[in-house]
Amino acid sequence: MNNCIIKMKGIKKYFYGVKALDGVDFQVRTGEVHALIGENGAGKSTLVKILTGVYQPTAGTIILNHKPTQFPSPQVSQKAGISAIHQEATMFPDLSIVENIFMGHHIRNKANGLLSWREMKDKTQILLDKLELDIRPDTKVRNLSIAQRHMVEIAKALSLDAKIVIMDEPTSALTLKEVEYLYKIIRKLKSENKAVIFISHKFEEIFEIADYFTVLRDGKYVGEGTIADITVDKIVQMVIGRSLEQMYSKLEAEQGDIILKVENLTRIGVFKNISFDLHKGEILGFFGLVGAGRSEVMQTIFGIDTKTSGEVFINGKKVNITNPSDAMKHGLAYLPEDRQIQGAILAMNIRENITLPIIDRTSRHIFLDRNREFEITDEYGKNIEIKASGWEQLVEDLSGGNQQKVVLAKWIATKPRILIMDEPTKGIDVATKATVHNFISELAKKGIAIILVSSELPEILGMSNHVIVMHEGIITAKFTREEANSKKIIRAAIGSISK
Amino acid sequence: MKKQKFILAIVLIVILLSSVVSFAGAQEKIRIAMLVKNLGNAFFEACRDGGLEASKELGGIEFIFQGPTTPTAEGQIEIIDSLIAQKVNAIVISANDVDALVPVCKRAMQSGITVISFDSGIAPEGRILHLAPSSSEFIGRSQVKMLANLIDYKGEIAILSASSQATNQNTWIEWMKEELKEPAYKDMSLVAVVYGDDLSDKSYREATGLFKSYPNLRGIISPTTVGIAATGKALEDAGKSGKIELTGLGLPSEMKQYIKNGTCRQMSLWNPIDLGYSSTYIAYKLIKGEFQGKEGEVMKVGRMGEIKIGSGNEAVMGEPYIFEKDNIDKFAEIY
Amino acid sequence: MNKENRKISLPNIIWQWEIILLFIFIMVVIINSNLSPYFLDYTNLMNTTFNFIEKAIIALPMMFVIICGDIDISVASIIALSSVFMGMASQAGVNTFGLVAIGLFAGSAAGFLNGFVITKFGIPAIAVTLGSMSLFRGIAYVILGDKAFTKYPIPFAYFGQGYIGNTMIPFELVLFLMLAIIFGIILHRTTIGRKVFAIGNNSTAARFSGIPVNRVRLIIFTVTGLCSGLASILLTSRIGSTRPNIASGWELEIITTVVLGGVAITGGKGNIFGVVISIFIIGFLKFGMGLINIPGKVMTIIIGLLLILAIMLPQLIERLKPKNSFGKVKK
Amino acid sequence: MRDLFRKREFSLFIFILFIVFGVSLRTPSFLYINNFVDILNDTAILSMVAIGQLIIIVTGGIDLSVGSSLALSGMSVALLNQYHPGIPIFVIILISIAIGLLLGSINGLLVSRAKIPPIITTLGTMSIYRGLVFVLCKGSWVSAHEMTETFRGFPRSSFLGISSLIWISILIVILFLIFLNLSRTGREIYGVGGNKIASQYVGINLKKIQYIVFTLGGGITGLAGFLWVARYAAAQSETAIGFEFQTIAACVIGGVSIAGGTGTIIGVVLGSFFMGIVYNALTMINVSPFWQMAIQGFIILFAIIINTVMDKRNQQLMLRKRSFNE
Repeated sequence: MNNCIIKMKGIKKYFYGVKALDGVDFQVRTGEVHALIGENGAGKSTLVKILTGVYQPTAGTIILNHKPTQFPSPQVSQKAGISAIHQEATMFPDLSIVENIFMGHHIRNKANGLLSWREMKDKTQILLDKLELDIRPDTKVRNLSIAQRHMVEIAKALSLDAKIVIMDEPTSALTLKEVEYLYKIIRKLKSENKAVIFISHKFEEIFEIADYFTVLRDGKYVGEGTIADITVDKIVQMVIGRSLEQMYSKLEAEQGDIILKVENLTRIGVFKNISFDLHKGEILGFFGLVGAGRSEVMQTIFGIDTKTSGEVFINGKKVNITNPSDAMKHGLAYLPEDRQIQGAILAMNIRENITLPIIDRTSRHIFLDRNREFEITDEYGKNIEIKASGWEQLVEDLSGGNQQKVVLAKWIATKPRILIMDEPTKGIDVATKATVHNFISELAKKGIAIILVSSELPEILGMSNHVIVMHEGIITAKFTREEANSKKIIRAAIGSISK
Repeated sequence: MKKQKFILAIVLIVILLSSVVSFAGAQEKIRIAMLVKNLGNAFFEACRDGGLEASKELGGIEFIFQGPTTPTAEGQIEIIDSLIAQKVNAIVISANDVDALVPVCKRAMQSGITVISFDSGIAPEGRILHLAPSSSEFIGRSQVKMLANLIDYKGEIAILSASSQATNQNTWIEWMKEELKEPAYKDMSLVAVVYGDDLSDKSYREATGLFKSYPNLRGIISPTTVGIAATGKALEDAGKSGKIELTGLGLPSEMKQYIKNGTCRQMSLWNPIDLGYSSTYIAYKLIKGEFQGKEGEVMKVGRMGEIKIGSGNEAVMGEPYIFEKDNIDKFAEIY
Repeated sequence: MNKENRKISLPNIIWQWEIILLFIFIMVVIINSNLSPYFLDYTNLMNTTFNFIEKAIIALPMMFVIICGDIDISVASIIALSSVFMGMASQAGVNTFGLVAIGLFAGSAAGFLNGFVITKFGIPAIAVTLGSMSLFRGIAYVILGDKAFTKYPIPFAYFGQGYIGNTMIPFELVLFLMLAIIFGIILHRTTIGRKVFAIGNNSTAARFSGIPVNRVRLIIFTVTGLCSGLASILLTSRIGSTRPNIASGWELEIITTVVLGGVAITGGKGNIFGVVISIFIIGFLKFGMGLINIPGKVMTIIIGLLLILAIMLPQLIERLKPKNSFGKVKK
Repeated sequence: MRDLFRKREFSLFIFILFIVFGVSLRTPSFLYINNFVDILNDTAILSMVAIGQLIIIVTGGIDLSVGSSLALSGMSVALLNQYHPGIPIFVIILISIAIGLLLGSINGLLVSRAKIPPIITTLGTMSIYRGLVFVLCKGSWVSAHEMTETFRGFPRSSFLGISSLIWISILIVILFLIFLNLSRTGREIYGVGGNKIASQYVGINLKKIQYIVFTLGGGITGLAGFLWVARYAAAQSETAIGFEFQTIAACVIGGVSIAGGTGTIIGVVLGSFFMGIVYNALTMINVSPFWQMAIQGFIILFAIIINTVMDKRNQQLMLRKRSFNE
């Protein structure tokens, strides 16, 4: 393979003894769109971060253009011609689009060595035009929508004129139209004989755009091949190590009375006129693209943000929830999307995390009762199968999946009647995912009303009794389990169903 | 391993510092501590020189010079506590607060330490006697007289003091106001009292503010070294030398520049070296029992001659000396 | 290093830090008693506590403030403000009991104002207290001008000058030790302490968990004001007079003490023992240096060095340890 | 144009005009050109050092040691001038900058290499440097007549009718405008402050940036040290005590976010100018000296609150605007 531009062999990466990557082989050729496939937590992002010099591999070799190389820093990697669109927000919110695109490699005037803003602005304008983005280059990123931010990220990667472009879930917040443009750009890059590493777990995208694939599972290399020679089913097998049907163990639960009723809930500039009912024992799925406003709706219901107008009823009674502890008093619990920032307190131990929302109940007056805390932690922690060396272990030393279990246990321990879960399986390994899904089903069976916010279509389809789809702050569709299918949902999510 | 290094580091620092400190010495000597308002003040540095002179002259004295980092009473109290703990024989204080030091000084006296104040006094219960450089009344009145002479008893005048909390300055200002009530000054009016907090930049700014707010200003009295020097500089910079007369109390070494160029034609001050000398001398003699510190007693203070203890156990050293173009060079060399 | 070892890593670090501090403390005592024969003297040691106990009393709530991830640089100004109000009341003939009430109230009110502006408008504490630092002391200047309040009722002097019974133990010291126990229990043994740690480690997650983050912060700032008021009572009583410039520069000394005590300036970490040891380290170090007549300005160099070296020490130890092969995943 | 109105700098500017107008009603002489030159002279040093403070705060740090390093470098050159009056003035200036750079780089090393949080590092060096001033001068002062005429006269020496003090501050403002807006490192300073993780991804060397800002800030402070002692013709161990809080206040009033990431030179210069006007106005309109500190504190608080409230309103407006676009 003489056109092999980069080759990684036996890459291992451990975080405090947790194996994120365990001997992964990966190679990419020029003029190829290479899909890197795997579940969340399979190790894709870690691999990307090693390629871009953010992480150093624990073991293994990287061969760039037939020469062994190391990427001790992002700069070295960039110089070697690798650019990436990272999954997390890697933007500078207070700076302009131009600045965000050129940060780290500003263009300098050859004559005097000073920055040439005009040239950068022009180039940005060209990039934005290419992506058909109608925004001024000097707009602050803070003022952009999530989708626009993602487009800027893409523009940034393109600006580098790299030989290898890595796209880590580039389409998660894009509309169909924008995705089409992205495809166009990828094809163009391919025609320029560049290598594109495309990370996605949406199979239709992979089959549309990729030439070759590599599959990872649980940090291990599973296999590779050309897209033309493989079927979706086979890839799915490789990715999850079992068939799709096994994944979602939805138990049918008896649906009871309406427990939560939301009417015309509005928060200006974020979402408006959100209305829905939630029954006891029901799992209500909320689908939408990143930035559709789902989390914001949930956070408003939970009292973290304030509503502009609208009503919330619990058990038929109008309630006024202004902060999370109000919400908890009404039997609400909210498992937030961002586990590490909103969910867990990483520098505290499992016991302290799990008992945090109910600390006033586990204590004797104001004095902490460690024994009781321990009992409660033991009860809920064992129930959800947290794997840890003890309840005094710090949460930051746990794997992502176990961290999520801690957060889940913490909310179950509040004995909620209504449980809102925002992306409960984001970034966790397959095994844990299954545990969490089972757990959700069991909760619903016990009569707990559940709102499941998710960006994973199979999860929504597999788990929900009803599905609500949001797009840019409004509800665009509601389906029953029977009506729902992926096509309808996606169409609603990209806003093509009118109100 | 690392801890050992750390001990080593600490030990080294301490050794280093104890070599800096020249005072630690034999225990047999009589130990007299001079405690000033704050460290890093040229006036008190000169007092220290006087104290050292007296110690040398009398012999057998270990002279300790101390002061807090900021001119506050609590800083001085902390030092007095450590002086009591060291069982020094005498403490000579220029106080930041008349009353605040009384409790701790009483404690010092109870443990057998001779406490006297100089320059800026402590209330009578807290000390045996106070050595004033000159009578407050005399200082206050003479300042006004000096300025009046410079401006022909006519026009607006202002005072630029140290901090509003400086007790001796405040007393002098009271006396200045008192003097201004005399009929001779009917054409003079005190328009403002401002505070430069003994910081050059603030004094400078306040002085500039005075010229601007009072276009008819004729004279400024600044009874503090930092203040008078900063005012001199401000006058010079604003081109007001000669238009606005400046006088006050200042160290000759700090004011030489402005006296030479006529910005400040006259100012006065007592000799801080003499002040330091006398107070140290008196403290020594009190320890030895040669002075009683009683009202009405006449003390023979070495080269200074006789000093009488007046009412309220306050002794006055002498009159301030007036500095002019002709004599400034000589004194600027000394203090 | 495996998980088992890391399990108790946090208490481990704190434990190590206390060991270091205790060690420094012992060094200070040994060196001081070698340098001056007057150091190891019961009466002297008791009397020197007068000079740092007022700061120590503010260091206790300051520990909470810093663990919360905030900072309060207005505490010394609050002392001046409360003292001025007590002085005014005293001139008007208010008795000792009334003065104490006024001092505590004025302090709490000032602290509440800080907390209110910080939490209501969401402004960083350092910016707000930078402003209120001038404002509070400024008000003291407005009221006092070039005067001083010196007339305080005789029983009032007990707070800052009195001893317990016939012993040589200062009342202030006993009060501080009691407060230290109370604050220690609150921090490490009650729900309030748990909430404070949660807020300092991750205020977003704390808020999402139903902890009234802003209310807790408001209370802490108010308590800091209250303790500053208490310190003001002790200081005013000790020196028997009020001037607007009292306690100037204390804010930074107090913060230094707390940080040296192992409280992370970024919040979320801290221990009452560390802070108490640190208080005595700095207090005794200054006393010892005072005994050999090191000028105050040179002492500040030593304390500055001590602060930086002590904070660097754990890292130096970490750096000397054999490198493990795992990278860091911290964000 | 509408953007202009929304800018903090602009609202601060309006606020300044408002104060100027108000004061001049009471004291017309406040409006004299001479007075403004004086205010400029008074704020020149503050705005320079505040710019040094700005670049540090933008990275998310803070420098509490500026007052002490200013005093230390000022005292050093004053002593140098006193004992070696022959040294030419430009060498003195270079030495003062060099001392500042050294002190700043010590801070920078402690922050970037030893990873001590900036506030603790500079809290420590603040005491250390201040103590060193005392050790250096042994408690005595360097006063006017001990300085050479060129040394003392330098800040006042004028060129085109403007004092070199003002020229130097204009030069610093221009240099740093260029540095912050037209150099990679300058932009990376904003990057580090805006998002540490993101700046790591684009290959910005955090340690290098931290070291640079503290060192540069120190360099400005060093230069300011010389200008300060020369301007007031006095070097004392209390020089510039508490100055760090003034520089931070100038930044905060000038709209610099204490959390890092935002802040402009123009804002800081206006912030310093604002402080200068307030100082100047307070003495001009005969406010009792006892009121000064309280009024300053009140104005700082007021400015911070207004800044924050305006910011929140702007964000609300932005959101509203976006929702209407849909």
